[in-house]
Amino acid sequence: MTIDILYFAWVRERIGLPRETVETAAPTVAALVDELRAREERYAAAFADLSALRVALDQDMAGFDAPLAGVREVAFFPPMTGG
Amino acid sequence: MTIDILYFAWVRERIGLPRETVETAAPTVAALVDELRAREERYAAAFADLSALRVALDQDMAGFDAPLAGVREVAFFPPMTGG
Amino acid sequence: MAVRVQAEAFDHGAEVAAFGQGGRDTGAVVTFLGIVRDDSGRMTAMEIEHYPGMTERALQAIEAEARARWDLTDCLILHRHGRLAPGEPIMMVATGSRHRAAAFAAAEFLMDYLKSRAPFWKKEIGDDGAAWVAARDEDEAALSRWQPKG
Amino acid sequence: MAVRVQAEAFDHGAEVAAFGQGGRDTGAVVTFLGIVRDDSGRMTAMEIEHYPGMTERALQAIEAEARARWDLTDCLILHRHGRLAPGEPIMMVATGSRHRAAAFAAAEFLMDYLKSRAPFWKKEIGDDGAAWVAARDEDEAALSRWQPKG
Repeated sequence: MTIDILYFAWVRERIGLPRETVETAAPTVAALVDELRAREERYAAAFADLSALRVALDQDMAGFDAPLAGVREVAFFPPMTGG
Repeated sequence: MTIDILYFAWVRERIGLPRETVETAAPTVAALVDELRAREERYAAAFADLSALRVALDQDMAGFDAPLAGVREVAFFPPMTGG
Repeated sequence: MAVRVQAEAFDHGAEVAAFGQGGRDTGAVVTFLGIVRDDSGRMTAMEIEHYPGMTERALQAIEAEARARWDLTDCLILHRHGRLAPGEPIMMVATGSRHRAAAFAAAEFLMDYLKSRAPFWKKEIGDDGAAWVAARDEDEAALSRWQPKG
Repeated sequence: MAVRVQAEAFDHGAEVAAFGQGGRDTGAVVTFLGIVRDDSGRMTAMEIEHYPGMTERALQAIEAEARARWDLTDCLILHRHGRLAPGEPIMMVATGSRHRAAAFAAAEFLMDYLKSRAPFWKKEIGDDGAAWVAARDEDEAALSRWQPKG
């Protein structure tokens, strides 16, 4: 399936781009993260500590164990600091 | 001693004046209230239910058992409803 | 820091714009604005009586207590008296602090104490007569949360 | 009722003046104003990144939850993004209700959820470099008070 991946804040800076489109068969977010980590050092660095990351699926917060079936947009970012 | 007595809100309306000066030897607020009640029906009506009244001595909240020695200004009023 | 008691209308926006100026350490400003509400639909005015002298004293004491409890960068209490129309602002408080928790807590504290401890009395004037507003039990009860447990 | 996400500056006073108009049942308006604080004294700017689309969605969900929990006569959430200078307003919320308790509670709820659940990230730009603001444990902890006990 084709998925848009978005990166924000220091995740974006570490990976070096704000968004990309990937072809993947990963069944869960965690599986997608494993695929990304295997690509290049900058991905491995960005995803080194999942406890420092949050994920949204189609703009709703989700867990790393969430299934990717039917998802169009995945976003990775640090804990929010608005307000 | 000479004391200024101030009345506010419905206490003022019931007694019919905003302030008056009295000569009294009352040792406490409660004793002063007894003297006022004995004066006229409108005072008796205003002071009928002390639980519905509050008192301030020289502009600080006090109880009905507070002594009057040294006090210049006594105010009677219902519970506050500001804000 | 200011306590003001006045008959004149005030501009909430202008007060807030002037609030907490001059420092770079205010990160949070909380304001409360009280407005004359017309529950019955028949109110023509709200008359607010107060105790000149004691009012300022009570508000200053309440403000000093808030400043002792929380680290505030600025604080304002403004209350009107006299005759107001439905929809008119009655009063406001504003609190400034580095973080939101202190600003919120101090503003609620100021309101709770002001409601039950500052000498103001409201009278509703309507087509069909006038009535003093009764104190609400929950306003008195609200004070208990600021008292030491034990 | 409104949720706005914008790069442009806003006028807190004008927003409040326009707030809750049209009804005679708003007796209490609580506002929170967030301002860029310069703790170090060396900050030149605050850069606020957000997630367009999800931001509006998250704020609308937070607002809907507040309206379900409290009887509000009006509600506003406004948050800026982009580059701001120290002292500039970042965001505001406003809540209107008949009585103060609901207006205060709803404003605090909106702030607590917005802090930890709306996709904004702050970066401090200084003379000596830039750093992302870290999430504060107490912001996450603040959410627990709104969850059902049990």
